[in-house]
Amino acid sequence: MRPHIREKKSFTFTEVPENTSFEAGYLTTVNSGWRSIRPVIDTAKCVGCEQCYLYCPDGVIAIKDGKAVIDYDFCKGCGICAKICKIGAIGMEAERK
Amino acid sequence: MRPHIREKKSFTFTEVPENTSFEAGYLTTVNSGWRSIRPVIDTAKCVGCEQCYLYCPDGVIAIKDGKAVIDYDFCKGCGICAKICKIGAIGMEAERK
Amino acid sequence: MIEILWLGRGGQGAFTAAKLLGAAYTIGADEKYALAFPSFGPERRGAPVRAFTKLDSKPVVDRSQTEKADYIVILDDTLYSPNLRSLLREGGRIVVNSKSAIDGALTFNAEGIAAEHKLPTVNTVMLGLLVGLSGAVSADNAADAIKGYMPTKIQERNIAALRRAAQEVSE
Amino acid sequence: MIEILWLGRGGQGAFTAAKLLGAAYTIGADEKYALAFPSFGPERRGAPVRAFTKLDSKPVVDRSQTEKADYIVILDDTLYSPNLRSLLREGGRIVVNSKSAIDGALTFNAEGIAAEHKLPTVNTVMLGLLVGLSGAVSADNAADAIKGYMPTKIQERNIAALRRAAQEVSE
Amino acid sequence: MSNKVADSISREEFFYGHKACAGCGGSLAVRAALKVLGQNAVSVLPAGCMSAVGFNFPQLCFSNNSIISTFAGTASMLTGVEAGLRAKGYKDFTAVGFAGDGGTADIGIQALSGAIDRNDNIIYICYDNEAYMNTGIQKSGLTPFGAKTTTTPAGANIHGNIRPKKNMFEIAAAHDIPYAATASVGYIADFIAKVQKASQIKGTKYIHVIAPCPTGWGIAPDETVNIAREVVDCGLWYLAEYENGEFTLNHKPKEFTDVESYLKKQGRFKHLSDEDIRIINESRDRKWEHINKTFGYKNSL
Amino acid sequence: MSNKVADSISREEFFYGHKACAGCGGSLAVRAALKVLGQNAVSVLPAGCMSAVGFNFPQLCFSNNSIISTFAGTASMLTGVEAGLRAKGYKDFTAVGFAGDGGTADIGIQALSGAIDRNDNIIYICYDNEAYMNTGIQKSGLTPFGAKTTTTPAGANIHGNIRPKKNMFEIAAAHDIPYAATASVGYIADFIAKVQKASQIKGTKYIHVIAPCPTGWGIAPDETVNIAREVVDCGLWYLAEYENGEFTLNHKPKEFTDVESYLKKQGRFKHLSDEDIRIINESRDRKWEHINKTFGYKNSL
Amino acid sequence: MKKFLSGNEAFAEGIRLARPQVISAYPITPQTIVVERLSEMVEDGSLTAEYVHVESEHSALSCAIGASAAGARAFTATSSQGLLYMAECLYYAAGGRFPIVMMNADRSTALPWNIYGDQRDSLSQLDSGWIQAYAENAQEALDLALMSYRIAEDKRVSTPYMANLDGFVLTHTYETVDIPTREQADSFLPPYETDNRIDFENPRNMAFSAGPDTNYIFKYKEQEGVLAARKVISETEAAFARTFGRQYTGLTENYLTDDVDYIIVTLGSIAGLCRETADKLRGQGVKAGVVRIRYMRPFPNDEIADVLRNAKAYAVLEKDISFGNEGTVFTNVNSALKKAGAAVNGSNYIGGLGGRNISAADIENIYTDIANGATGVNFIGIGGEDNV
Amino acid sequence: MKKFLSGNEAFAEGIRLARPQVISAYPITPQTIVVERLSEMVEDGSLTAEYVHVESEHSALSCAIGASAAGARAFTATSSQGLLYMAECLYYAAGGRFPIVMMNADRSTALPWNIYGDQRDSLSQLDSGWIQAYAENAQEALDLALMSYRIAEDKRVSTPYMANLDGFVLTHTYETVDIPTREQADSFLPPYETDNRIDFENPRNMAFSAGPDTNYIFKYKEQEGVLAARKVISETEAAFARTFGRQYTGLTENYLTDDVDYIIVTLGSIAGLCRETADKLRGQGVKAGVVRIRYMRPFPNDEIADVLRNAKAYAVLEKDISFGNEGTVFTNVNSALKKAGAAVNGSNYIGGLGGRNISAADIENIYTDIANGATGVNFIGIGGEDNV
Ligand SMILES: Cc1ncc(C[n+]2csc(CCOP(=O)(O)OP(=O)(O)O)c2C)c(N)n1
Ligand SMILES: Cc1ncc(C[n+]2csc(CCOP(=O)(O)OP(=O)(O)O)c2C)c(N)n1
Ligand code: SF4
Ligand code: SF4
Ligand code: SF4
Ligand code: SF4
Ligand code: SF4
Ligand code: SF4
Ligand SMILES: [Mg+2]
Ligand SMILES: [Mg+2]
Repeated sequence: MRPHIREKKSFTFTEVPENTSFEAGYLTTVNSGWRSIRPVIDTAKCVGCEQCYLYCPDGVIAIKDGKAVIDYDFCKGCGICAKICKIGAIGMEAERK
Repeated sequence: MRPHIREKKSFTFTEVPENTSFEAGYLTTVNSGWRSIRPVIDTAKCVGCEQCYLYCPDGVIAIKDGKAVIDYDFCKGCGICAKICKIGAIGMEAERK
Repeated sequence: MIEILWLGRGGQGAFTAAKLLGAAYTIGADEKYALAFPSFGPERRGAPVRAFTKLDSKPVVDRSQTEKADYIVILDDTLYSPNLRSLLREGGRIVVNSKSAIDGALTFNAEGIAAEHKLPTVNTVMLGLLVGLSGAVSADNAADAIKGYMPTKIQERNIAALRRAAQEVSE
Repeated sequence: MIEILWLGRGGQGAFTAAKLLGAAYTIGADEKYALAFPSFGPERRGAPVRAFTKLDSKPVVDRSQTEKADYIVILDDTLYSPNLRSLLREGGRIVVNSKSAIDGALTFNAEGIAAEHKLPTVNTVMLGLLVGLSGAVSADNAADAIKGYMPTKIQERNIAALRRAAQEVSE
Repeated sequence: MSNKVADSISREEFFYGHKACAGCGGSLAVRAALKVLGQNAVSVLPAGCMSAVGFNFPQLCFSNNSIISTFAGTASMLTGVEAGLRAKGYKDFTAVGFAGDGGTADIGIQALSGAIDRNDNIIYICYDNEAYMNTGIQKSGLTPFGAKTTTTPAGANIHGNIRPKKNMFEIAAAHDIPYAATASVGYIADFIAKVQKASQIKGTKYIHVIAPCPTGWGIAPDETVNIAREVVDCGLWYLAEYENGEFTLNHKPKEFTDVESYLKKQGRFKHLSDEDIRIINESRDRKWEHINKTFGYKNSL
Repeated sequence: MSNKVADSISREEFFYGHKACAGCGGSLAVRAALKVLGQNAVSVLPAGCMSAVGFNFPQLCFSNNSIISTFAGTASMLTGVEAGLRAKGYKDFTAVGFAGDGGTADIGIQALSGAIDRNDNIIYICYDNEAYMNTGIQKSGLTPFGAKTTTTPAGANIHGNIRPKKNMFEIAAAHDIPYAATASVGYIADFIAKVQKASQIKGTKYIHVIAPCPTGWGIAPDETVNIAREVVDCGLWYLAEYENGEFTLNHKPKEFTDVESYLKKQGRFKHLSDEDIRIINESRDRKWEHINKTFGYKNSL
Repeated sequence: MKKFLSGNEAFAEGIRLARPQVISAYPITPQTIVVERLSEMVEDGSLTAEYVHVESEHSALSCAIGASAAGARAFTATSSQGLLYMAECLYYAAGGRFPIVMMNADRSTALPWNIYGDQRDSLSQLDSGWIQAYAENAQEALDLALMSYRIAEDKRVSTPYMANLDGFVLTHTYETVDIPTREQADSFLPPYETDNRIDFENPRNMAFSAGPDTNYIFKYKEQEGVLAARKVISETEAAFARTFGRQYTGLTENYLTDDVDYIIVTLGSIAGLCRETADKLRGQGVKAGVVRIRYMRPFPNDEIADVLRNAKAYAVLEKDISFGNEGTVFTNVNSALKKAGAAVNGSNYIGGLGGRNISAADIENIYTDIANGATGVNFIGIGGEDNV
Repeated sequence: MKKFLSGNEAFAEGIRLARPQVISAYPITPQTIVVERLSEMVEDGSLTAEYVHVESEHSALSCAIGASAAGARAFTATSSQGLLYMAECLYYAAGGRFPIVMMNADRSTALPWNIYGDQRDSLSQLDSGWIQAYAENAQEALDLALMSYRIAEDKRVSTPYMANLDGFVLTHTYETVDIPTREQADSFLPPYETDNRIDFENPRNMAFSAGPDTNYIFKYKEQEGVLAARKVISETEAAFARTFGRQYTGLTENYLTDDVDYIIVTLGSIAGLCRETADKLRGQGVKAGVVRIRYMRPFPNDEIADVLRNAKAYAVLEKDISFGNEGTVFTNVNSALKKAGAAVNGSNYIGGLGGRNISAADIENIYTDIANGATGVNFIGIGGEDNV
């Protein structure tokens, strides 16, 4: 299973670990707030070549049913995928304003 | 001048330096007590080739008037000079007993 | 004491604005004291960051992050959230760079002004707005601060933008 | 308390002798305590070194170097000096490995005994002499100490040399 | 459409939700390597961007067992982890380190050199972003000649860093390490293949991967991969391996792209004079002369 | 009868009255090097035999300016001394370090690597006695395969040290240092010539000199020079230089003397089995294959 | 000239004016800005110095020691992990009596990792033989930079000097700072002259060994050197006041302690808020006061005892804990009082660990607590979870 | 089985019995014998462990931390410069709560260089979060080696443990030592179990960062762990007595303190001579006593105050000085008394620096001195040269 955002985000005195060891891959904050632009997949164009998946530094692209899909919780909008996709199936759009 | 043994060997409270810096090459103890055998130069044989001078780890051999001479204060009697001297001008003799 | 909370993204110059305000406030004045500091932490480029300016007539000794601000200045409207109101002192105001109106906040098209002056960031524009709105420092002192703390070749454009923004709100 | 000061050169095994004596003294005995230690320092092979053994019927708590010894045992006569007498307790004795007599010291040709037993060093011979002279430990216990603390293949020769030396002085 | 490279590595993500800058090349390197090594990888990361962005309790971004080491201690902690797990009876795991250029070539080189000397069974990956980035872009031993950093400012008197880049790959090779390789995140398949190969060799493995840092290099976040390719294409970096005492070049650009164009794309090189660029070109040519003379060749791209 | 080598160096003694063991090879190396560099040499020595035997207040055995550094800090202190003297306006001096194998290849490699990387104007001489001698003969990164030390005991289960010797010379060369060389106190003229050469080159110089330790190697004190020759003659060590990016061999024994005979003279190798010796022979041959392939040749003996 | 500067920048300005000849630089948050600014000054020529990019903090200080042994004025800066990584060299520099100046940005130490300001780093190195000063604000930081060399290099002292700035809240916080002129600075601080150096006329052997017969004498003289700083600091501050018009107050700074019941003893940048709180409480009729420790070494035993002995209670507020005991400042203060035979009640407040904020309310609580007879070791923010 | 062993050898025997799984070894006088003996045990098969020849002490402890993080029992040993060189890792291990055991051979620290025994090395690292024990003789050294893991690994404690042996006078001095059997040892010390480790079923992220919001909680828990050792040490000593028949006395060991006027507080191997001197003085009608501190961390505040409060005077005799103040043990003891409101007169004797001998006469002088009302900091062997 892909890492995901957890419900429990804050830790009381007793919940803070006794040592510096804790569950691997425990996520409490998303990165979506980092984006000012977002990648959008044109599923019509996407051929599922997985180049974007391989090069995304954040690992937020997966291929589902032969098409790239993005986990917008953690995509930072860097735009690498859009440049990597040779056939232009990814466009960068303004986040919101 | 070759380093030599000094008269002043012990240091009072005020003479101990304020920092860890002191006159270079200041010698207060000799090494002659280390020897159980001593190198003796056969000046008749010695041709002053300086090989023993070059290889003595303690630097206690000098060439004076074309012949090797040894500073017995600091010679440790290792015997390297005797082995180096190809013409056998150095013999090792028991120190005293 | 007047406290200003600045919100921006790493690289947008929110902290520069915070610093310029502090410098402007204390220029040539003896009984004026200021602190300015960024939010400290391992934030990276792209992450939202905060900065703080505190202005007072006596030395500012509380070096902790502002908990109740007189002004919250937001350099990027994606960072606006209604929760921010809890950080506002009574009578305090939120100023946002935005093309559209936001309920409970003053919005300005700072990007527009910045673009007019060929500036890649809106920080001095937002500073100008704050100067105009708060009157905490004069536009002249703010311009002097820019002269003292920004690279020479971009001073003029920033000063112009700042004055333009300050005027915008005094009008 | 009996205190023994050992003098030798690095490599001659003075400290081993000091240790063997301590071990021998405490073997199987409940109310016997010993300390043994070398002189500490950056001495190199060839340099004169010292070692110490302290024997007592109660725990030995003074870990400092012996200032007044009951016996000074010298493994190499080039290390003998009359000044050593100042380190001797009243009635104390100096024992030297030497072919020639030395005023104020007991000399023995330990090298001879060592050679008889094909030993490269005289340390166990000197230990044997001390054992015989002092009676502080029995030759049997000293032999046991050698068994406990020396490599198997040299035990026999060392024990024989030790017994021979001990006998030499009891004769 | 199936992608052989993608199929050769895990579909799981092991470095996720981290706070690296958008477009960070280092995070791409770490992500890709862990997808090769899988869930039995135990990662050791010293102080540096990757640990700083990945381990802020309670936001913990590694899905595999991972631990931060002291800045100097990547390799020595790897040694301990590997020895400890072995002592506990584990066999099926890979101890892998991810250290930055500063953590590798400067403060960490003692421990790295020691681990190679012992031939500890570990993989050490240096993600090279050519400066101390986590502390705000200071010169490291791997900062290239001419680069402006916050401790090698470029002004009228000094044009940025005056020293060339230390050659960690050849230094590792001079230790007669079982396996060493260079890579670039711009050629991810090559990097992935090298991590794969390393995971199958016993003893110490060293992989040096160029991982551009948009923040420190002064490029747009979406330029990371392109610039990581260009540094190889213009010949300022090269893809190679060292194995069984032999060097092998893995990619011989038919013709180098323009060095100046590579440099001038980046904020850190903007100030370079023609003379500076001539020096850089010359040193590239000298390097390639050496490579052509002493390296074998086997294309891997 | 005049001796050209003796005439080429100072008649003064700069390392005198020290407490090194009789026949110590390290002290011979230090003595000879200082007679080349003369009274304006500033020596930096880390913890190790040479500082331990030379600096016991009030017995101070260096006649030139000399200072002990921390064990890890030879090169970094050299850097500071050189920079400080330069800042004070001095021009005519040589900052020279004398560090043991442990102080060089293990704990000191970070600072050494850093100094080479900066190309600081210093000479770094590693006197290699192949173990931590000052603390009583423990294995270092430069202890050769098979050697018995107090931390690599030779018994029924393990035959002494199981790892080969780190190649510091090639590691220094991989830094693209202006000058690096290997030497042996057995061939003192060659060593002296190399120190002389180093003193005339600007930038960082590294000289690695084999300096047998009778105490640690288990040989008679008068065998130091002979064994230091034999290690070269039997091919387990070699005399070479690295300069302008090129390796040069300085001495090609016509025929190697017997490795076993070299080994069996020494207490530390007494226990070696035929198989162990076969491994050593093989690795020597492999090394020489590499040397013959990649080194130039210029006889210096 | 007045400028709006951060603590780090102010310190760098002070160092520029002090003309160090060798600077060894290694980055670590929150110190890095200092060496960045210095690199710019060297580039633009406003400072003439050898700027060495070292490969670690151990090398940073080792290089500075080498430079000082060459007779040059040396500077370096660090923080936290870096301070610990160079620990061996701290003792080395002090034992060799090399008057190096180092800025330390006070920061928490791992584990857990944390880049924020507490004082466990420098306080853990109290025994190293360095003079330790703690600045309260950017102006004092700059002034300490200037005074540091004069104090450290004084022949009676010859001791390295560590100037501590609270991480972020001081190092990264901008305030107005008065920068002296080059002329003023040069008139205040003469060039470094020493015989503890390499000398081609009179060659030296340095940093040697000393056996049991003399070692303790070296150590005694080292102790004397640090203690002599007590006098030299006050002389230097007097000269500083003459030149620059700002008067400092020696090893401690007292506030409202003439007629006082409750005193907070603290150090660093939190002192201002303590004083403000004391003001507030005075307004409410509570006789509150503050002692700010400016120097932890030499330790102001008498200064502290003299003030605290007449109070009803004191609290030591510190960003530090010596695990298995209490805050180190508390231990030192208690010893001072014990020796002075002062029986006044004291307690310890551990705050600000890992950068946790200490608020005005926290400080007010401390005063209330000690007025109510509190004792023992208290972690601000933790209550009742367990016995400490 | 009784054997005539040095302190180092005895400690190595204890470690063999404790079955460490990873040993990282680096030489330094006077510790080296320990790792030499362990290498022989690994070679001859009497100990099964990964023996790692590390390249420095920083790596030694870093490696041990890695091994502990893997869930293995880890051991290393060092001294002096080595302890300082690994300082960063000391804090790291403690903050991560890794129950590593390390032997430290107490030795002087440079400059000047000196290989002899004083306690400035370990005492300078009191704040590091490690439990610190000081052995008096070889038997206690061996016994501490065995007890150390049981204390450190106790879930309530989870704290690294430093066992200190005085350099040379203990490490290199031979005495009779009783070596327990393998069976006894195994019954006393269970294997190490922890969840503070790499776990392939339940992957962990370890040694992470914690910001201002939680960092102080980690630090508080770290403090709790060290303090919990107080109880666990006494439980462990009780169990040790049951298995091996030797009873230890917790954080301190008192001698003739029931009806006492003059007390020397000290630590390490000099305590025996202090007791012998106390005996002698008792014979002369002087009510002399000795408190030996066995653990500096956790610090025995109550134990010390309880005994000293009824005396007429005490002296703290220590091989340590915190430059610019006084001996660190003195500071700690004074704080304990201050907190307990004990007004008894105390003074500080700094002895044994750089291996200088402390003689029976020196100790007798201390008793005489304090009976005469001595105060302040006194360097044994130095008198009247200057004020300290
Ligand atoms: C001993 C020590 N010194 C300094 C630091 C501060 N520090 C943390 S990360 C870092 C920079 C790391 O640079 P690099 O290794 O290149 O990794 P990057 O940040 O570029 O990924 C520094 C200097 C530290 N944590 N420990
Ligand atoms: C940090 C530190 N660790 C350990 C030591 C102890 N030590 C001093 S000299 C030495 C051995 C030196 O070995 P090497 O460098 O080979 O020189 P040699 O003694 O063989 O001449 C050691 C381990 C030290 N002084 N400092
Ligand atoms: S690179 Fe383009 S075509 Fe390929 S999977 Fe991604 S979006 Fe689809
Ligand atoms: S924009 Fe960047 S983070 Fe987002 S999916 Fe594309 S490559 Fe990944
Ligand atoms: S080697 Fe022989 S011949 Fe030559 S100088 Fe020496 S003694 Fe004379
Ligand atoms: S015996 Fe050794 S020390 Fe003496 S002169 Fe000959 S070589 Fe030199
Ligand atoms: S600063 Fe550079 S290396 Fe660090 S996280 Fe950002 S992009 Fe990556
Ligand atoms: S032990 Fe070896 S290296 Fe050290 S002084 Fe003796 S002979 Fe020289
Ligand atoms: Mg980097
Ligand atoms: Mg060596």
